[in-house]
Amino acid sequence: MNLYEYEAKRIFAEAGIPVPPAARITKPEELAKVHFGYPLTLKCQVMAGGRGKAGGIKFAKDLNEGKSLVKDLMALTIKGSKTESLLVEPKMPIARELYLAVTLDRNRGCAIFIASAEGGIEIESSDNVLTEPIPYPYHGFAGRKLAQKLGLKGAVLNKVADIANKLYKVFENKDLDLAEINPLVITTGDDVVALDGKIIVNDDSIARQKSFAGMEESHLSELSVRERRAKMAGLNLVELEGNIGILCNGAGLTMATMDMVKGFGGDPGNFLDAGGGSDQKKTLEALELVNENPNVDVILLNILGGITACDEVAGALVQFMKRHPERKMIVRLRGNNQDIAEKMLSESGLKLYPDLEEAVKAAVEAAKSAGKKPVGAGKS
Amino acid sequence: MNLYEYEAKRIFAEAGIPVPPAARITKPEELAKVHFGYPLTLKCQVMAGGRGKAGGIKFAKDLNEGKSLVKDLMALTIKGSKTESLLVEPKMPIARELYLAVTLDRNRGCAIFIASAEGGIEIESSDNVLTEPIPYPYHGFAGRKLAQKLGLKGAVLNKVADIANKLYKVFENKDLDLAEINPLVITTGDDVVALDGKIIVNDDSIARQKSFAGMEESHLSELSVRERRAKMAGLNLVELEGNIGILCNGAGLTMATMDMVKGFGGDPGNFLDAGGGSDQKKTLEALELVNENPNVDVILLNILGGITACDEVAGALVQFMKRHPERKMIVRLRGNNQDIAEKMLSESGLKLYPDLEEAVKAAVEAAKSAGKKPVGAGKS
Amino acid sequence: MILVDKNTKVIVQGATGKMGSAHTKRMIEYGTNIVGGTTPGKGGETIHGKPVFDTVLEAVEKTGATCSCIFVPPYLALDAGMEALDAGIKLLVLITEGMPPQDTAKLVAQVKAKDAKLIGPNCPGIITPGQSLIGILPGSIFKSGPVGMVSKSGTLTYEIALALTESGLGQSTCVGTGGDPIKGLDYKEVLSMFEADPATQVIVMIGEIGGNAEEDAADYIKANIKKPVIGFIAGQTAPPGKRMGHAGAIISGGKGTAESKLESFRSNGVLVAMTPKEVAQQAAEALKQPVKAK
Amino acid sequence: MILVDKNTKVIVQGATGKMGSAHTKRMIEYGTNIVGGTTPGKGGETIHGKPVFDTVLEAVEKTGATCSCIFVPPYLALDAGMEALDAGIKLLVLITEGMPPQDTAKLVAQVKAKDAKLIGPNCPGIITPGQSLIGILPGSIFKSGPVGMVSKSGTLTYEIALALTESGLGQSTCVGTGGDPIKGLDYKEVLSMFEADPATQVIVMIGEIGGNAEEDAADYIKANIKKPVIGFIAGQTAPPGKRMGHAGAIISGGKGTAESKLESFRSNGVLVAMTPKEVAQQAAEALKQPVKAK
Repeated sequence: MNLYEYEAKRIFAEAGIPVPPAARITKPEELAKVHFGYPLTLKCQVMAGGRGKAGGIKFAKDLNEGKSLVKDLMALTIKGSKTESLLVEPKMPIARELYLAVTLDRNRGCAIFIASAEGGIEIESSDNVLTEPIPYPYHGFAGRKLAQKLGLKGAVLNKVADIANKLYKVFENKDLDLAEINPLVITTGDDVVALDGKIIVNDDSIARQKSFAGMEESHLSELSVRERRAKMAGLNLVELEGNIGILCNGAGLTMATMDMVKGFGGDPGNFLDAGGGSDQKKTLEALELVNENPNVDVILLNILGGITACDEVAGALVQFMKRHPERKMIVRLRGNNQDIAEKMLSESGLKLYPDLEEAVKAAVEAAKSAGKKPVGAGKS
Repeated sequence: MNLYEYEAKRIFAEAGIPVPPAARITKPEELAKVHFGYPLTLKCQVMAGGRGKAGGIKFAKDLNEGKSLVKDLMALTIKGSKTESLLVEPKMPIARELYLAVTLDRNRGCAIFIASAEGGIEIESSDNVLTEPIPYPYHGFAGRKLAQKLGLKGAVLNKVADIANKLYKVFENKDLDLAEINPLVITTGDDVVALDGKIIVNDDSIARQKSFAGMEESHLSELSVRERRAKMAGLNLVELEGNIGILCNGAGLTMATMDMVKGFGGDPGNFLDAGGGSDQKKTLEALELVNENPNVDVILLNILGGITACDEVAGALVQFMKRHPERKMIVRLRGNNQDIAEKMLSESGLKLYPDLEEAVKAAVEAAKSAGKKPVGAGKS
Repeated sequence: MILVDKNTKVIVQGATGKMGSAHTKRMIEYGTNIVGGTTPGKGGETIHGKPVFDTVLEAVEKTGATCSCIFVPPYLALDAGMEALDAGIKLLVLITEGMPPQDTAKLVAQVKAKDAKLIGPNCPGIITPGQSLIGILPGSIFKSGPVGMVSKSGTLTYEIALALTESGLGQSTCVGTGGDPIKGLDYKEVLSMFEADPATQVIVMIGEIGGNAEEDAADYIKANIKKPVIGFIAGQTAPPGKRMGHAGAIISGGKGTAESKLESFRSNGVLVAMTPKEVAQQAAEALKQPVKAK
Repeated sequence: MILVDKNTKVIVQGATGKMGSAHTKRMIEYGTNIVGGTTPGKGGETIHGKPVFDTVLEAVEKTGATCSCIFVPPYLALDAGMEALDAGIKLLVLITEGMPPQDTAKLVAQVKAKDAKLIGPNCPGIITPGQSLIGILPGSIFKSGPVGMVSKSGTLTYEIALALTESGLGQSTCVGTGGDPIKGLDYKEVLSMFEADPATQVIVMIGEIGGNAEEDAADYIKANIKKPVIGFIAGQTAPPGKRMGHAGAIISGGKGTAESKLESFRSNGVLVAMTPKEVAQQAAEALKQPVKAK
């Protein structure tokens, strides 16, 4: 779960990390109540990255200019993400910018600091990046060590060390995937302030983080309506542009099935991994989600039952086909309780493909003959 | 710092450890407001141990008996420790008692569980005691392992494991020397409840434990007035029965000086370790504290200056002797800045003993000739 | 075979839960040497004829188990893993999906400190066909033979094992290392075990988008593995920035793409297959060749 | 000598604080090979002519220090110790008094994990007379010679060293292990080092009431130490239940009494002295005897 900048900075402030004074507004008239003195910074609160380049950050020299900017910025949509509100802050007297983040490192299998003596950068494309494994249990020397490796000195070294330590504590205590300050600003007065903040909460940990309770639904704004519904139902749905709806159990098999569809000349309309052990109800919901995508002409169901019982899937199929007898279905169903499933489906007239490649080829064929609708058209 | 039972149990309850419902009262008439139903348990809140044997725990079958017991118990002094209040609890239907504590183990250098399948015991003198080193960082399996080793089963095993885990967390989070539940009671309904609780807060950690702020002064009740004053001044004073007041720097040297006094036929009136690096002011306060003990006839000052500067001590001595010219002083002063100190004291007529044994012998002689006051008389 | 055989004594942590119980039954039916289970508070009971203990320590002391298959809820997985390590378990097979990755990182650190091995979390487990199945894999798909498999995925592993089995190629051992970004055993460790295993003649490595473990493994293969390796990557059609089911399966910042992994396979001498059937064909082909000299 | 000599490169953590600075100066004057100090934020400055670094890692990298003398406030001591260990320091001399014992326990565990050594906390430090003084001991009292000393106490150690020196007996090394209940090096470890040290001919062990480390050490001496050991115990007149200055110096539950320790000395062949002068007399006596055969 991605948080908005203002939410991330609120969490930073609670942890003792200095952030600029700020007000969150949505209407031009609210600007009159902001008493930081001009010039002010106005920042769109959007989930999407690259906000600055997209014109989502503006400076106002007085109230009049500010009001007009508020109106413009609130109307802005960045990479499909609507502006939720504006964060208003005094413009900082910046002497220097740093980058500081904590995340988990896949290769080392532990938390790391990512830091750079250059701030405000795209960290992925920077050469000047320091990565430091973080010891567990954590001790405050880790922050000092990092600050020293960044080449800092004196009071600034101690302030950055302290912020690094607090950032790690936020990362650990809140179960984050990422806690990022970019830029971390050193002011002309040697204050150190988190000018922008990004937090990604680990999705698997939200349920034990009481402070994020109830926030999840309002923070899925980059997802389509159906992707959001899938997430709430415990299904993994990613919608694509093609016309072959794909439903499998297991992420790897779903991706491999998509790849094969593409490989045999078809176009996947979605990724839908129903997960392991899905029952009839969940499978039916998954079928409906794939079916509702207006791009989809054919549904390819590929189940290799390990935990998933084929008879549960068959039950869902029977119900689904009653509801949607016109929907073209290609079904491959193998594994656990396959025999029962085959018996359940024998009266439906549905052809079962034991072989995955045959099923994929059939789906591609069926999709090609299905109305020749151009790819990408009619997407809701 | 020792806490009263009611304070310990409040901390346990905050940590989720089940404790009986309870009311704290000091007057018979308050008992009418207690609505647990009779019989009730009335327990003296005193710092001293052995409360049960000393008659500090009584059961009341009705309000009348209860009121009379409140009056009696509030008047009780156990091992010199006055009853501060009474804790009133319903009498528990006890099926079984256990002992459970967390403390630091000197030999292993780590925290340990001390547990016994027998509760309500003097743990030092029991043979049936389990000690289990506690892993750091802590994980909940430690509690289960302990509960299983205690021979518990079923729901009770899980409840005791949970309590052990919470007790450790209290121990760690609150910087305790001891967190003890004795007895931990299994009721006839298989509930597990902390019937008595003892907490010793680590003295060196109180300053970082905000929840104990300001409690220290009211919890030194076993100390004499002067011992308490010494503690507040950062001095270590333990008063004894003899008539030779002893003031040294360093705990080991102070003890060794006491031992030598005894060995040469004298009687130490106190242990006063002024610590390392004490300045003139602190040394003067230490001298005054020793001087005020009415048992003391002679003061033996033994300073071997490592961190402590002899000239600071000499400064205190000069002031002290001006205030109390009649006080018999035996002074041995060596080490850091000894020459300056000797110069400062040269006009006072005070004989300085370079040799510790000579000084001790002189103090013992002086004490013998000083009025032959019987040992132990006149102690305030 | 590697890691497990018919003598491996296995306990199941969380054996009396719904999933734990169902798979304990299956494992016993497969022939796995299940010696007991644990569920705190249920010590003294039995599950599918095997004793249940309150703690792993007790289970280890009474059964001599060296391996634990863990089915516990995600937020209890760290504690369960730590308990197993504390009790002396040397191979942890952690099936649980949805374990917080910071918990996994803590467990992984302790696994290293204790010189133990962790498979998972969020994994299907491990099978040495005909001898021992530890986890949730469907045993009937696998048969004994010369192909060693290592994979991040569950059902995709089954799909490829099925293709191998149907084309007459059995497996020495199949290890599902799991779909999480932070995990125990990785490709390189498993590859080195297969290299040393006389029963393994060809290796199938199944990867997917996200991270750079496949690229790392390809470098490792070039330097250290003489047996033929066939690589398969899922997610060639996955869009960037989207988590594809597995917590670890995401292309971010242009990194972790299928192209990068396939390119790395090709340039390091890993044979590339594009469908499960092709994996089987390539494996059959490779078995006919003499072993590379390096 | 043991643990430190004139070549031991020492940094001082907290070198610019009041106490750190004063004792850094003294140590340098004594001849200790102080190579620098650390104070976060003061890197680049100098203290008594030695460079100050921001971190221990930087100090170690630039000076090759292997030993750190730590003067930091009690609640920062754990972090300082952990930093030293992380930077590769192998001998920590932790002077700080009032360190929370649970912090010490955490530090001690990491010291063991890193195969390092910790003297203290709440200790006077260590001196190899004429070569290296690390800590707060008054150097002028000590002189080089055949007596190895190990003690829980500070000033009492000085008193006994003074008695030795005045009677013409110098010391090989004196180690003040500290007055806290939880600490680093204990008697046994130091005794075994003295046993192996050719410069040490007789050992003085100074104990006090509280705990059972002296009893433990006496058992150890009987089994392992051939050199004569003279034992001294402070606190024979201490009342039970009272903390006598040192956090660890308390008789509780009838345990940790001076009688128990003295009895254990006597029954394990440790020579017992009752005053500092007697220690010196016994040491002189022991030096005349041939080494025990065990």
